[in-house]
Amino acid sequence: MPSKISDSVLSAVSVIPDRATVMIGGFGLAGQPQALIDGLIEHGATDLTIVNNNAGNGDVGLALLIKLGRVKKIICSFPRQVDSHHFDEAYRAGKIELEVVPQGNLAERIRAAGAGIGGFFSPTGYGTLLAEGKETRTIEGKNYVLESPIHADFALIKAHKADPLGNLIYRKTARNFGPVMATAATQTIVQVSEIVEVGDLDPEHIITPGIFVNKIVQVTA
Amino acid sequence: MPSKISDSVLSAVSVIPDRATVMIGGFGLAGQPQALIDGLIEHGATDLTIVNNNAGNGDVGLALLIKLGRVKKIICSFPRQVDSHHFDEAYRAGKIELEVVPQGNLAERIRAAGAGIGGFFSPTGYGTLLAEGKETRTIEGKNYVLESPIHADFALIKAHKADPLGNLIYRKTARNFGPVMATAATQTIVQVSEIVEVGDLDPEHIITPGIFVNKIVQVTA
Amino acid sequence: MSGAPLSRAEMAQRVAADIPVGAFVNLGIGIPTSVSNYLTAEQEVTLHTENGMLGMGPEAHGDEVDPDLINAGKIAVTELPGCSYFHHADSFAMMRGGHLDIAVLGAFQVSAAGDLANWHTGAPDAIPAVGGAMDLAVGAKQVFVMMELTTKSGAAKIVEQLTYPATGLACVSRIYTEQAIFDITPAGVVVTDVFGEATVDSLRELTGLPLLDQTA
Amino acid sequence: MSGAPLSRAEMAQRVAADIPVGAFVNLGIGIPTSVSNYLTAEQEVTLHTENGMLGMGPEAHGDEVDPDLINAGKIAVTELPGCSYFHHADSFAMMRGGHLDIAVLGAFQVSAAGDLANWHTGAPDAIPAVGGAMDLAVGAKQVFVMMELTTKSGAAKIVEQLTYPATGLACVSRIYTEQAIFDITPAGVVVTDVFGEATVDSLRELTGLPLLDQTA
Repeated sequence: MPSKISDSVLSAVSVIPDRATVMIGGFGLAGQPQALIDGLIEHGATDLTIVNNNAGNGDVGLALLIKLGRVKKIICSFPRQVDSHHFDEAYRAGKIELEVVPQGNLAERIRAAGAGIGGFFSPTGYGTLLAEGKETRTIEGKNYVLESPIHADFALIKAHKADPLGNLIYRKTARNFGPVMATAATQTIVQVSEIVEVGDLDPEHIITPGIFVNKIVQVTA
Repeated sequence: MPSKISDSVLSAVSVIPDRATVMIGGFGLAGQPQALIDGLIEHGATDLTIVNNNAGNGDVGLALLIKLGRVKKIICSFPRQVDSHHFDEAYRAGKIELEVVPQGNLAERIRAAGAGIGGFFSPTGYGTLLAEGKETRTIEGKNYVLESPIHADFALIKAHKADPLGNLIYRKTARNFGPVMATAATQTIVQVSEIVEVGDLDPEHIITPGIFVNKIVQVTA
Repeated sequence: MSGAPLSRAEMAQRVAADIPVGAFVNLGIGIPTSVSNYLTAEQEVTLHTENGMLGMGPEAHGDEVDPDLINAGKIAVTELPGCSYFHHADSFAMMRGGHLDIAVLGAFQVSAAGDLANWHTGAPDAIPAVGGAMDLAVGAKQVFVMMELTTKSGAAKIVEQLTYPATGLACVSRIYTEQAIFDITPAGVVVTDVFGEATVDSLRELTGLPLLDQTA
Repeated sequence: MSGAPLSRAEMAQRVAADIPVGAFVNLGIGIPTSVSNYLTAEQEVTLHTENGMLGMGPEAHGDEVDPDLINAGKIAVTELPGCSYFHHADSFAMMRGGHLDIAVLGAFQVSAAGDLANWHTGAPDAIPAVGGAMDLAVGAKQVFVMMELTTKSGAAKIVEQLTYPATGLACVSRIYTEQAIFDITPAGVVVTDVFGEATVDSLRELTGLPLLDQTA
């Protein structure tokens, strides 16, 4: 079996073609795979659809990817931030398509993709602008909106430790979107702080089993 | 806050009224809350709807509950076993209602109840007897069956360790249905091998957060 | 009843005092966060943050700051004993499955039916951004709103019908403002407390709503 | 091509040999379980058991037996280094989300279109019991079936249309029997190997199907 361990960020992300759908983990800076995003920028893939909770901050990472015109569409819950000026500019200029998804629907739609669910009735967003045009249904007296899975070609996530099989553990609230994104992408590429031996991670503590992981790159802070 | 720790099995389960829907964890003997089932038998509640993977084995536990005529309906994936004679007899005599659910749909329907999902499209069972009368839909060329959440009044589960807040860890494949059942019941009662101090369980390793747990009983093997 | 309108701190104090012992609570970004300053140890309240934690402790300072441990407002926070971590889907499942007792949220408007508007000004050039607001609105057993009763131009923010885009329908149970506290009930909007110079009549005039009077 | 029909052990050996290096595999209860005896360390195959484990090791004996560590057949098993545990919903999500490469299952019948029947005899007095069969049928990227080619009364179990209740539709990719190996393809059922005295013609006669011949 070819090793899942990549020796460079660039070689790990260079498989990502133009027009790919790419999930990027993280909530704020916690769990954000900064090195993988930098690698994606260097690699140069364009016309990307990005799935992330936000739409970039400041002048680096996802914000830079947007500034460089590489992002065709973004699916996120909260694009507008004090320092999301690159997104704001691209959006106002009509250069980027935006799908705003309530954060819980975003997480659940990603999980649904990984779990083989064709769609689900969510209570979130019923009666709001974000449910316009979507199928709704009243079930046992409660109102729901039909939500569809979000699949991706690639997931770029950050974990704390990995073993060579791709088993992952996370750290504190940096766990956030990582475990569900890992299940929803055809290929999952993980930035980790430390690679340990097979057997070093307690089987009870593994959050993402290696079946969901394709490539691991160690990035020391 | 009243303590979640019960000093006896009987006092823990004595809140279960007749006609309650009760989920019982376990797959085979692993994760089966034997003491809580014995307590439920002693307590005497009847006309119960039971949700479990099976329909009892031998002459004890769930099988005895069925033999005693306390179970009105059972929702499970695999009732027929070499030693499910009490269920078989009750079923053939028309004394018990049976809803057979594919095991993955059973787990996902329980999760859906805990997660506030009104229903979901599952690929499992499409075109089979178990989907008869259910709504179906073709999504992106694949066929699905609409499945509904399974809620319960009580969940009786077994875990390895608990802290007084109800945080739980499990052991090996005894984890099985416990974590999802804990989320889907109005009250979750847990049989554990050991109760530890608050703070003794690593926050990264907790599988069921205490928010899902109402009562804990220590049962030493 | 008397005295001055409530300050923001006093509003937070009132909300904190109304949270039952042992409750699981999510405090929204902004003013609601300050409620945590007034929760007592005896209340044994467990705070949820939707980015994946139960048992969140106070804001982190100095050496306590860990970039991997933040709240939904992206502020560094701390752990309390007995806390736990989980991923985003599990965290929102916890919220939407009705397991949290109370969510405390800010608002632009609340309707007499308990409809909440707090995510979008409706301005034509505004970039929409919702975060977890819609999930919180429908998920918690009770939603408490904390807000000023009026806009800067003096219009009431408790209204017959929302004019801002909705976050969730019929989801708010109670509204804390500097002038009064309101319960949304099947019978209508009830005033339970008034502060400063506000009276139930002055509130009726301000809101144009047939408020019910249950001030003591 | 020649020699005797395959024994069960030989069938298991053939299946094992066809599993690609690094695959994630679920072996169904019964005969399919024996495939594990013929997987080599070099294949680096990871076994999934739907009751919540990846990286399952061989059957446990003596002191190794732990009642908390069993497989889907409720047999005590062992851990391999790098194994992991997860709950039932996560385990079936893994299966139904298409993450397993191969499921090996027993069958009563398989149709020419790859429909699988392995959960219910259809007998009017039979108590229905499905377990994880329907999830395995639709979840894995490929489903391999291992079965005797004929019933005790000599009827073919590869059929034009199922007469037993279906477990899943168009889900089987390959069928291993003692007489031959069959691939289910868009063009039809293909015979890739014959054993003992079987020929493609004798199999056509037995099954009544226009089998395609790709025996070497």
